[in-house]
This record gives sequence, C-alpha cells and structure tokens, in this order.
Amino acid sequence: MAGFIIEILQIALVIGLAPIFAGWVKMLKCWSQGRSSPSILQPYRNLLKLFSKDIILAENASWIFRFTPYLVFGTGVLVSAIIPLLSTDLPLALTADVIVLVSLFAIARFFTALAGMDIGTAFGGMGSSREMMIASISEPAMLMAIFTVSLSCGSTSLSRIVEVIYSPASVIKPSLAFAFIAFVLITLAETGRVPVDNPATHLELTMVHEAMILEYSGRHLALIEWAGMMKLFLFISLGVALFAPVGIAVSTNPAGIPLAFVYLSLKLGFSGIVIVLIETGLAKMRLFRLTEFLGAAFLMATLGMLSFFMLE
Amino acid sequence: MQNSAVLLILLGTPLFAAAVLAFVGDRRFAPEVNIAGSAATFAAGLGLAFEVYKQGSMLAGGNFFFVDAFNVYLAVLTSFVSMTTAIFSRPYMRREREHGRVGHWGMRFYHAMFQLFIFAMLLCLLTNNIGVLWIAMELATLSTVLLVSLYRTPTAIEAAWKYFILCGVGIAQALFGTVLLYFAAERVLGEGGQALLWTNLSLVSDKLEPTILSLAFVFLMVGYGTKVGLVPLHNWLPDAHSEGPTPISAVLSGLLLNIALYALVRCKVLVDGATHSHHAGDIMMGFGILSILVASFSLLRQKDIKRMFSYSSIEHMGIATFAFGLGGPVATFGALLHMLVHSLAKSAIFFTVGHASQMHRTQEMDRIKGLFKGNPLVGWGFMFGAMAIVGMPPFGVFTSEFLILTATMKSAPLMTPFLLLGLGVAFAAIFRKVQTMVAGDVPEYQTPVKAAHVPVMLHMAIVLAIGIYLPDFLNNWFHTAVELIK
Amino acid sequence: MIQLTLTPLNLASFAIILLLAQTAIASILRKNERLMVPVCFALSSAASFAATAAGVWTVGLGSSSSAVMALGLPGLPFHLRLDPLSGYFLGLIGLLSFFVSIYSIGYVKGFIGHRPIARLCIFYGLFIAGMFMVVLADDALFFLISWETMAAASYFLVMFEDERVENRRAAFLYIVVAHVGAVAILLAFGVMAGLATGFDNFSGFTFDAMRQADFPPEWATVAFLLAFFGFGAKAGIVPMHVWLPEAHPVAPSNVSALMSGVMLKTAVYGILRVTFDLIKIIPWWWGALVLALGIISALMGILYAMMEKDLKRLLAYSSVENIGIIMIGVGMAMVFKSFGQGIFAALALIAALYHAVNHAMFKGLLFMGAGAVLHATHERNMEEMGGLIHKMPWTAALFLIGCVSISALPPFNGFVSEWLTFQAFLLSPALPSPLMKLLMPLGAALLALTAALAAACFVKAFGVTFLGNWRGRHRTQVQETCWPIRIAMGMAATSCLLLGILPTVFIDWMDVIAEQLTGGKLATSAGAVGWMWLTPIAPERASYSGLVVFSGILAVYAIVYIILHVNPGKIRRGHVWDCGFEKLTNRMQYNAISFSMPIRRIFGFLFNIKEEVRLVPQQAHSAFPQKLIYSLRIRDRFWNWIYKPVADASFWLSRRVGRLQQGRINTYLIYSFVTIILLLLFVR
Amino acid sequence: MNIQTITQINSFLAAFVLLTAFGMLAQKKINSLIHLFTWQGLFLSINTAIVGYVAGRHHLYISSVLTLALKVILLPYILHLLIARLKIRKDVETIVNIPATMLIGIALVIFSYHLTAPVRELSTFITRSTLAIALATVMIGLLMMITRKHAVTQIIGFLAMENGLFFAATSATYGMPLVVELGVALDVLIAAFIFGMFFFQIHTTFDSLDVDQMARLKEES
Repeated sequence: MAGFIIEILQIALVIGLAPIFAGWVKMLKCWSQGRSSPSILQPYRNLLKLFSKDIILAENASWIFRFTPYLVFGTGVLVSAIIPLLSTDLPLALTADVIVLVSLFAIARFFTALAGMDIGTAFGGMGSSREMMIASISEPAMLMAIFTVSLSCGSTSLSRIVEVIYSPASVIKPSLAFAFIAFVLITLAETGRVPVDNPATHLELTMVHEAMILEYSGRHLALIEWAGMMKLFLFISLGVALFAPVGIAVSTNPAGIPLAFVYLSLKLGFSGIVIVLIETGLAKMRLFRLTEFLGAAFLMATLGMLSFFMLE
Repeated sequence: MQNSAVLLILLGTPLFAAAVLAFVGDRRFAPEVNIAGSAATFAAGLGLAFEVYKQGSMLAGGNFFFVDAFNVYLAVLTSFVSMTTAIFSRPYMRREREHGRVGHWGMRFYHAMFQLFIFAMLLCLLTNNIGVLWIAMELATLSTVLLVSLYRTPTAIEAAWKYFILCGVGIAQALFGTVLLYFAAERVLGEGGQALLWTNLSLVSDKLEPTILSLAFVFLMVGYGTKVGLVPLHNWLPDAHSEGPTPISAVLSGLLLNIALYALVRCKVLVDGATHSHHAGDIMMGFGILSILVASFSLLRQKDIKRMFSYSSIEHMGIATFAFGLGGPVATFGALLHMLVHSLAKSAIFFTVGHASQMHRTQEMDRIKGLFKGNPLVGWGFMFGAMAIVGMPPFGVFTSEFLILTATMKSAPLMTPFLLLGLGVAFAAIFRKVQTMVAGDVPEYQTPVKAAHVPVMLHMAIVLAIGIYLPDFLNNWFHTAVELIK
Repeated sequence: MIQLTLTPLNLASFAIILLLAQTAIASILRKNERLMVPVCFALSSAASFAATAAGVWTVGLGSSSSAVMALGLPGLPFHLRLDPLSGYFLGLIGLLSFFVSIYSIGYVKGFIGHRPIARLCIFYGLFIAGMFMVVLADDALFFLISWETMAAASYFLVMFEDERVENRRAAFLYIVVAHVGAVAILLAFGVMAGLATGFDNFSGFTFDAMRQADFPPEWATVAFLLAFFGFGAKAGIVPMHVWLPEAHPVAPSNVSALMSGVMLKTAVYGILRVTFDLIKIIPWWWGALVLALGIISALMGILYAMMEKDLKRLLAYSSVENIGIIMIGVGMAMVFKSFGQGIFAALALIAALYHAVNHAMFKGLLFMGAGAVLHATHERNMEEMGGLIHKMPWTAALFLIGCVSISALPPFNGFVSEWLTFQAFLLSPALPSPLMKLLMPLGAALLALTAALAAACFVKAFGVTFLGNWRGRHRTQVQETCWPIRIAMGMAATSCLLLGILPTVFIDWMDVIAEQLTGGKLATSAGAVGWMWLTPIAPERASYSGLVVFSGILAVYAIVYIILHVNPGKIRRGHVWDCGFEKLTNRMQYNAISFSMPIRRIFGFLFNIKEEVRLVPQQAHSAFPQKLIYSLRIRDRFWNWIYKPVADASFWLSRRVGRLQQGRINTYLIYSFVTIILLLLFVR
Repeated sequence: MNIQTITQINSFLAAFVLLTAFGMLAQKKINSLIHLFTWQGLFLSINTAIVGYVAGRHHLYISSVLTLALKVILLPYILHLLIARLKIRKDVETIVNIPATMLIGIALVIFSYHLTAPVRELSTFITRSTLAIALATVMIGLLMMITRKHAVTQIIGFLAMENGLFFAATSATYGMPLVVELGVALDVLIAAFIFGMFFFQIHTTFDSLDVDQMARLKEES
C-alpha cells in the first residue's frame, strides 16, 4: 500500500515540479548570459495563461492533431510512475523496463511528428522530418548506453539497476563512465537543448521541435509545453537514477522518502547547472553536423559496452 | 499365340493405315482415317501392355519380338501420343491446306509418312534383334526427313538436309557399333541370327569381350546419341524440329528422341554387363551434362517459338541421359518417369504452339501476344505446359527431376551445381518468353483458329495426375524396368 | 487414413478441400462474377477460419498427429503432420487469410467490369491452399509440391494485371528467384534424404526418416546452407530480396497482404523446420550467419523503405526489414541452442515466432489499408496523396494502428516481439564464445537503429498519405471504403492490440513449440508475476505490461480531458502560419522525398542515388529561373551487385554457346568426327 | 583355292577398297567420283562373295548380289542421271587442300589400326585384319563429307561410309544375319530415293547444290 502512495506522490512530484525545474534552468541560463531572469515560477504562469486561452485550430487539422497533446502528456505521466525517483518500491515499475521507457518517449514523438504533418504546412513537415532523423540516431545510442548499464547490472528493470548500482558491493566501472558521457549527449538531443535544437528560437529554418508544434495554441500548447518540461525533468532523473542513485530509497521503509527527496532536489539542481554550462559553452549545430554529435554519443556507448566485456 | 496376334495388330495397323492413306491422304475423311488408325494402334498397345502386365515379359514371333516392362510402356506412350497428335493434326493440317502451305501430294505424303513413322518407332521398340532395331531407327529417320521439308521453304529444305545427313552419318556409326557388338556376341553365342537377339545377349553379357564392347559403345553412343540430340551431336535437332509441320515436331520431340534413348539404354545394359565398369555411364553423364548446359544457355537467345522448345527437348534428353548414366534405382526410376512426362508435356506444348503460331501466322515469339485473352484454352494450355516442362510442381516433370536431382546429390554431388545452373537458366529462359506470349492484350493481327483442345488437356491432365499420384501399375512397371536396366 | 472425426488434422484437411472447392466453383461461376466474388471469398474465409482453429487447437494440445495420403509416388505417398510448430504457422496463415478473405469480398468487387476476375479467385484459393499444405507436409516431395504450388499460384496473382509491363517483369523475376530457391531446397532435402536412408528406396524422403538420422557435420552444413539459401530467397533476406519490392506491390492488394504477411512466413517455417526439427544439431556459426543476415536485412530493408515514395513498395521493403527481425530471433535461438542454453534459445525463438505473427497482422493490415487507398484514389504514389484522413476516417485510423504497431511502439504488438528480441540480445554474456558475446549487443544497437528508422518511415507513410492536404494535381473523388474492407481491417487492428496487451496469454499458449524445438520452457517464468506482466526470464531481470501501458495512457488521457473540459475554451478554425507569404499551395507541403531527405543524406552511401536538379531559365532574366525540375532515382545497389552480373554473364555465355550452332553442315560433321575420336581415345 | 590364296585376295581387295576411298578423298570431279564409288562397290561385292565362299555362308552370296545391284549399278546410275538432269558443274572444290586431307586420311588409317588391335588378337577369322581397313574407310568417308561442300559429293561420301560399314560387317563377322542385311539394303534404297528428291528440291530452291548456301538456320546473329 505504501508503494502506491509513493507512486502517486512521485507522479504528482513530476507533474508539479517539472515547471520549477524548467524555470530553474531558464534562470541559470539568464544569469550565465548576464541577463536578468524571470521568476522561477514563470513556467507556471505561462501554462496557466495558455490553459485559459481559446484554441485556434488549423483549418486542416484532424483528430490526430487534437489527440496528440493528451497522448504526449499521458506518456509523460506514465513514465514518471516508473522511474525510481524517490524509491525503488514502485508497484508500477514492473510495467516497464528501460527499453519500454525509451519506447514510451518514442510513441510521444511519433504522434508529435504526425501532428506536425497534419496541418499541411512545410514547417510542420520539416520539423517532423528532422525530429525523426535525430531520433533515429539518438534512440539507438540511448539504448546502447542503457544496454551497457543493464549488462553490467544483469537487468533492464530500472528498480533493479538502481538497487545493483546502489549496493555497497558495486564499484565505479569504466563502462558506466562511457555510458554516462553518451547519456549526457543524448539527453541534450532528446530534450531539444542547444547544440541540437534551441528551445527558445522561433526562427523557422533552425527549429526542430518547435516547428512541429508551431500551430498549437491554448490548452493543447499548454499540455505539450508541460509534457516537454516533464520530459526534461524525467531524463535528468533517469540519468540520475542510472548513474548516481545515491539517496533513492531501496527499502520499503517510507522513512527514506524525505531524504530521497532532498537528494533528488540537490541532484536536479546540480544537473541544471551542468546543462546550462553546456548550453552556454556550445553553439547550435547545423543539422547535418548532428550526425557527428550523435555518432559520438553512439561511439561512447559502444565503447562502454566493449569495455564491459573486455575489462569487467 | 494370342500375344503374337496383338503384336501383329499393333505393328500392322500403322503399316496398313500408311498404305491406305498414301492413296486417300487428301480426302476429306483422311484425318479421321488417320485418327482411327492411331486409335486402333493405341488400343492394341494397351492390349499388349495388359498382357505384359499380367504375364511379365515375353517373347513372340519366333524370338523376333521381345516385350518387357521397359519397352511396352514406351510402346503405349508412343501409340498414345501418336493418337493425340493425329487428333491435333486434323484441324491443324486442314488449316495449313486451306492456306495453301501444303498441296494435294503433300497431304497424302504427310498422312502416309506419319503412319509409317509410327510403325518404325513401334518396330524399334518391340524388336528383339539389335540389327532390326537399327534398321527401324533408320526407317524412322527416313520417313520423317521429307516431312520436315514438307513446306518446301529454303529453311525447311536446309533443315531436312541437315537432319538427313547428320542423322545418316550418326546412324551409320551406330551400325558400326552394332557390327562390333555382333562380332563380340558371335564368339559367345555362335554364328547366325541368335547372336543379335537382345534376350540372348543380355543373358551372356558378362561373357562378352569388354574391350570390343567399349569400342562398340563409342560408336553406338555417337550413333544413337545423334538421334537423341545430345550435344555436340545435336545440331540438326533445333532445325528439324522447328521447320517441319507442328504435328511432326510434336512426335519428333515427344517420341523419336525417347526411342533413340531407349536404344542407347538397351546397348548400355549390355556394355555395363561386359565391362563391369562405369565407363559407359560416365560417358552418358558427360553427354547429359553438356547437353543440359548448352541447351539451356541456347534457350536464352531464341526468337523462334518451336526452336526454343526444340532446345528444351535437348535439355530434357540430357537430363534423362544423365540420369541413366548415373544409374542406381532412384535415378533410373526418375529417368524413365522423365521420358514419359517429358514426352507428354512436350507434345502438348507443341500442340498449343502450333495453334498459337497459326493464330499469329508466325513462329516469332516477339509477335505472339495475348494468348490468355485471345484463346484462353490455348493460352492456359501453353502456360501450364511450359510450367510443366520447366519442372514446376505439381506436374510430373517435377517429380522426375526431384528424383534425379536428389539422386545426383547423393552419387555425384559435384555435378549438382552444373545441373542446377542448367535447370535454372532453362527455367528463366523459357518463362521469360512464355509470359510475354500469354499475357497482355490481343494484337490486331491475331486471328482465331479452331483449336484441338482435347489432346492438350488430355496430356496435361495425365502429366498433372502423374505428378500427384503415380498409379500402382505404372510404378510396378517402372520398378520392373529399373530392375532390367540396373 | 483419415477418419471422419473432428481432429485438428482433419479440420486442416477440410480447409484445404474447401479451398480446392473454391477454385472449382470459381471456374464454374466465371460468367457470373457478381455471384462468384462473395461465394468464393466466403468459402476461403471459412476455410481459413477452419485452418486457424486447427492450428490453435494443435498448439493448445501440444501433441502432433500425422496421416498418410494415398497420393504421391507409391514408395513415397504424401505425408501430413500437424505438430505445434506447423500448427502455429497454420494458425498464423489462416488468421490473416481469414481477414484478407473478408477484405477481398469488398476489394475484388472493384475489379468487376474492368477485367475477368475468375483467375484471381482461382489462384487465390490455390495460393492459400498451397500455404496450408506447406506447413502440413511431412515429406520432401509433398513439401516441394506445395511449396511450388504456392509460388506458382502467387506468380499468377502477381501477373493478374498482365497488360502492364512492370507486372510481367516483376512476376518473372519473382518466379525465377522462387524456383531457383526451390531447387536449392530440393537439393538440401536430397542431401538429408540420402544420408538418412540412402537411395535404394524412397523412405528417406520423409521428414520422419530425416529426424531420426544423424548427419555428419559437413553434410549437415551443406544441407543447411542450401536450405537457408532457398528459404532465404523466398523470405527476401538481403541480398536475395530484390524480387520482393517488385512483386509484392504490383499484385492486387489483398494478395500483397497475403504475400507479405504470410507467404514470407512459410520460409521462416521452412528454416525452423529444417534446422531445429530435421537437422537438430546446430553449430553456433549457422546461427551467427542467420543473425548477421537478419541484421543486415532489417537495416537495409527499412532504409530502402524509407526512401520509397510508392506506398506499396514501401510496405514491401518494410517486409524485408521485418523478416530480418524474425531472422535475428531465429539466429539467436540457434546460437543459444548450439551452446545448450535451452531457456535462452526458447526466449529468442518465441521472440521470432511472436514477431512472425505480429508482422502478419500489421503488415496485412497495412497492405489492406494501402489497397483501400489505392482503391479510392487509383494512386500508389504517395506524392499525389494527402489529407485522406478527412475522407477516409476509418481507413486512416486503422492504418494508423498498423503504423504504430509496425514502428514497435507500445502498447501494440510490434513492440512486444522487439522487446523480447532485445531481451534475448542482452543475454549474450551467457555465451561461452567471446566473439558472439561481443557482437550480439552490437546487433542489438543495429536493431534499435532499425526500430527508430521504422518509426520515421511510418511517420512518413502515414503522414504523407493521410495527413496534410491533398498533394495531387487532380482532385479525384475519394470515398470511404465499403464495410467488408473496414471489418477485415478492424479485425486485424484488434488482433494487433490484443497481441500487444496480452502477451503472457499468448506466450503461455505457444510455449510448447519452444519446448519441443529448443528444450527450454518460458511459460513458468514469463508469467511469474501474473498474466498481466510479461517477465521473460525473471521479474527482476525485465518486465513489461502492455495492458498497464495501454490503460495508463488511456486513463491519463481521460482524466486530463475531463479536467480540461469542465470549462473548455472555444475552438476556432484559422489559417495556418505562412510566414506572411500568402500563396501557400498544397504542393508546398513536405512530401515523401523531402521527408526522407535528412536520412538520405546520412545513409546515402548505401544507395545508388541519381539526383538531378534542372533549371529552366527564363527568357528575359537568366538569374530568375522559370522553374526547377527535380528528379530523384534511387536504385537498389544489390541489383547491380548481384542480379545484373548474373544476368549479364548468362547472356554472355549464351552468345558464346550460340557460336556452336553456326549453320554449316560441315562444321557439324566435324563435331561428330571429333566426338568419335575423343571418345575412342577415352575408352582406350 | 587354299586359304592362303584367299586371304591374299581378300587383303588385296581390302587394299583396293581403301585405295578407292583415298581416291575419292582426292578426286575433284564428280563424274570420276562416281566411277570410283562404283569400283569400290564392285570390290566390296567380290569380297563378299569370296568370304561367303570360304566361310560357307551362303546368304553372303545374296548380300554380294545385292551390293552389286545396288552399289555398282543402281546408285551410280541414279547419280549419273541426276547430274545430267540437274546440269551440275563437273568439278567441285574442297575445303581443306588435298595434301592436308590425305595426311589426315593416313593418320586415320593408323588410328584405326591402333584401335582395332584388340579385335585382331581375338578374331579367328581370316578376314580379321581387314577390320582396320573397314574402320578407316568409314572414317575417310566421314572426312570426305566434312571437306566437301557439294550436296552430291556429300552423298557419295555418305555412301562410301556405308560401304565401309558393309565391309566391316563382312570382314569382321562373315556377315550379319540376312534379315539385317536385307533391311540395311532397303534403307539404303530409300535413302537413295530421298536424296534424289532432295537434289531436286535443293536445286530448285537454291539454284545450285552447294551446301554452303544452306547456313541460314543458326544461332549467331
């Protein structure tokens, strides 16, 4: 029963805190660029504003266009029920292992891309095409990184991975280091951060994710934005769970939860700094240079796997 | 001597019919006479087969005739195919006559020679005397030579001339081989006619002098091999089979090649008995493989429809020769079956080809189109015939090729790639052309014909039936024949 | 002999007889086509249903039954056998045939009046009957007869619209490859039969004899390679796949669905039958070979599919991909089995079998959908479509389910089998061979790449065909399809969903096959936590629940929807953003070629691409071209690498051989002369 | 006559047969060719009669008479008649030059001798050594057909081959059974009838009897 409470808590946490994290990253970014920043709560205001607005729907939009925001949001919620943020004792964790997790993100992307094509503009199609291209390379790289971790843990179940890595017996392994680097690179690609995509731009020819959702408005846009924030949050917490599970409650004892929450906040806060550092340090890449970027991620992950077999 | 009577009818009917048709060959009822004669022959053949099935192999006519499982099935096949060919030739030749391609004398000649040819083939099969076998073979050649040139076109005459000269030379070699055989036999069996009787020879084959027999086999091989159409002795075959009237092409491809192969196999049995080596088989395998390969690659560049199927006959005779050369029960069984189904399928193809070329007034494959739509029965008959001949199941040719290929895989695995190559190329070559002929729209120059569908359907039904179900009596026959040949 | 009691085998035989009856009825009713279509396809759907029942029943029973027919060669009558493996494939084939037969009632009606369709009905029945017989056959002869009946019937179906040159060309290519493959299979059986009992009688040709025989390794290898080549040619494994994207699209769509959906599976069946059942002892490198070719097929297949703009060709190439995925599973099962790891082999095998049925369902669904689109628009080129979701909502929704399933997205079925395949990959540390240990995860990465590309590919397929605006120049009248088509597609889509959310039930049912072939058993561990959760090896190793994913997403959707619609804002329709450029036309939408451009850039080296941009200059100002003409041609490199050289070599040889026959009689006489001399020298 | 003498006569006749064969190989003129062929037939006929006498095979007399009638009288007559009727040019050209042809012919004789060695060792007949000659005659006949381009000369070569075969039958085995001999003779007769027809057909179609013109049916293109 405690498991279910934690489960609900965790879902609520992700839904509720994702905008704060997004605000935190935005804030850091402004600081790093010497601008004055909006409030950390600004994302909430944005969402609220969008929810209250009417919707202008493209003439040609079909039910897919209207269905997609809910689906994207839904997958985000489902994922947040599975990743062990606070505790490994999640009843729904059995629902999905890491591979399923990647696929859940994929289904959201699939429908977003379709929605991009649904309105019948060149922008939407362009965004979808680019998004799918990036995904088609980043997804295998991501799986490769995850496989490296799961090979060394003998499981693809997230809870199990956390338990194994967290266990006192585990030591720092070179394969995990490689996988970690790969994972960081992929996180940037998957969440649409700077060298790959720019979440802030609306310049037509450079945007990827924004191009697909260009025609969204009102509550639809709100859901998509929210889901985007959740995705960033979840990716970071996934990375944290895989590579730095310190603090996650591995026992059924609910007493560990508050401590886990503190750890999580610290780790997320730190991750935000890292992201902002990367984003400030790099410029957006040309689309076809991205293959090199993602190729590097893939290479890292492969090296990690090879080192697992050869060194461990 | 009831057997002798059946034999007499079997051989006498075509001879008699030939004589009658020589006089009435151009009358309105001539085709019916032709059909009746062939039907009577077929009935007699069935009767004989029944006798043999009941009693086993038998001698008749003062040891002059010998009927066993091997030749009686070929005799029934021969009389059957000649009957269906006669049915087919009725509308076909009538139209040729109407179009003025054949004259009054031509028709008389055609009908008479057709029956004489059947007589020669049956004699070839049923005689016990190797010398007479040779004579009948020569007679079969001679009776068809002028039929090949029946249309009197330059190419027809050329083809007939080549046929005449090359087969004449070939068959002369076979006579030399027969003389050598006789020479060897005489030392064992004594002088006189007894020494050429196959029944006697086969009994004492292990006492015959091996060196002479292997020499004799070379000449017999080249001689009868020319008639079988084995590469490189085959050059007359595509010409002769494509230039003559189509009924003649059908019986030449469907029957005469079988008969020649039969003669060759009979001789091989003796040689094997004497030499106790696999030399003869090796030679046959070599010829077989060479024939398959050369024929299938030649198939790729054919433009003339009948010529293409003549090459296909070479290929199939190559397969059968190869299988006989390979020896062993499965391969021999396969070879016998192959002779049967090839004969049926090939003559069925020639029937449809005849109608198709009459419809388009050409034998050029590029101009034959839209058979499915133009005349569905001809089109589908042709298509299924082609499928059968390239060895698609469930037709019987597949069954025989199945047996032969698997046996090859066991006994001579190194040969299988070549066999596979040949079969594959032949398949592609034939299908490439056939499908352009059957498919598509009807060209404006196509004219309808009154086609004889019964022979085609009958043949294809039998080929199909054999592919699915081989009746017991046929099986027993084949097994007995295999015992005889092995 | 067959007794008249209700057994699975009798049911299956009944199905075949029904199909043969269908061919007979079709030829009788060929003058009355309006009656023929419903009668024939009702018969074939009944037959398919019976076959499905027989198959499901057999697998459920877990035992095998056999019969001998009084047909065939006397020493070698036709043997029939229905064991779980063949039952599984029988069920699979029957199920899709059932859907497609219902579909055909609606689809084939469209041909009435345009062309005679008796041929289609006749060969359709023969085709399905051939596939049923292939899985029932228990001796080499009957197997090959069925195999080629299937090939020949489908050849005629591909040739159905025979006045088009491309159809004839495709059909020809198809039948040649199929036949060459069949001969290779024949030789493989020849090797095995010879080793089983020798050639003194025919008994070696039965599968039973082969099962009991012990083959020396080198001959077993020969047999395996031949069989793999033969079956691989049929399955469309790269590089033998070239015929497939030619033949499948040009057939009528119901036939395309069957060919891609289930005919390819008979080849998978053949490989499983020969390796796991007949030869049994499998060296690990066989598995490695199958695995490697499977990976290559999967990747190449989806990349080529990505490049296509012809909807049906795209689907056909995607079949190459999916066969590759199945082969990956089969290959891994062979590797695991060769190292004696039964349970892991069982996992890989079940992944392969699962994917086989999944692919049948979604590819059948997609081809049916493509057929419906073709039916409505008379167009196969996606560049000329778009926006069909408004005109054909049912077809679009069902096609979308197919796309989601084939892209391996949860909670649909494609994901389950790919997930199982990934799980099998991750078991590679258990292998003793260091090379395999290392290489298999790389295969997993390539499979991941394939899956991601598949998603991209089907976003394109669905997006360009159904979404956006109509791209074609001519606005044709498009209507939703008729009910039989929708029902059939709906059933296929439902099976996609059920197979996706209830995998444990399904695996529990089919576990007996894996047990018989590999010795490993999955059911106990797969359902360890209950039927809702699929845990192939152990719950702590990996787990998945399609049902929870499905209901979870649905629940969130419902909750969010309800919350947001308590007080919904208004919805207005408006123009799309056109950057202020006011002449936005439908031709400016992204289309199939532009969608695949980024991927074409990345993987361009794998294709034979001819891209050409031509400027038509304006008379007055050369700087402002009047129009741009863009042409793109993408060819399969394998065509030039393998097929063209073979064809060229054949024709070259043929020319050489032709010189033998040069017309002069004197030369011919020299041949005879030389032959005599040579032979005389040989015998001396 | 004693056996020795007969053997000698037999050998002489064999030598003549071979000689005529070589003669035909070298001869360019058709008329002379037919004469040579007639002579060969005559030698053959005499030889058959002698062998029949020595061996006491009376059916060989019939063969002998048949040969005489067919190959010495009837066939040459038909050939002459045809040549006159068709107004065929009197001389013919060979493909390979004559000395080379003769050399090949000699090689063939040696080869035949070598080949028939086992038969000679086995045979008890007095005629045994003539088998090599017979084989050589057959091969030379074939060689002649290869080197000639004229329909009539090809037929003569063919008939010369037939002579060689007949010679083999009598020399190696004292003759085949009568029924076979009769049948062979009948076939030769029909063949003669057929080639007669052919000459007419070819002549009317091609305006000459040169076989080089008949090379349309071929695979090269």
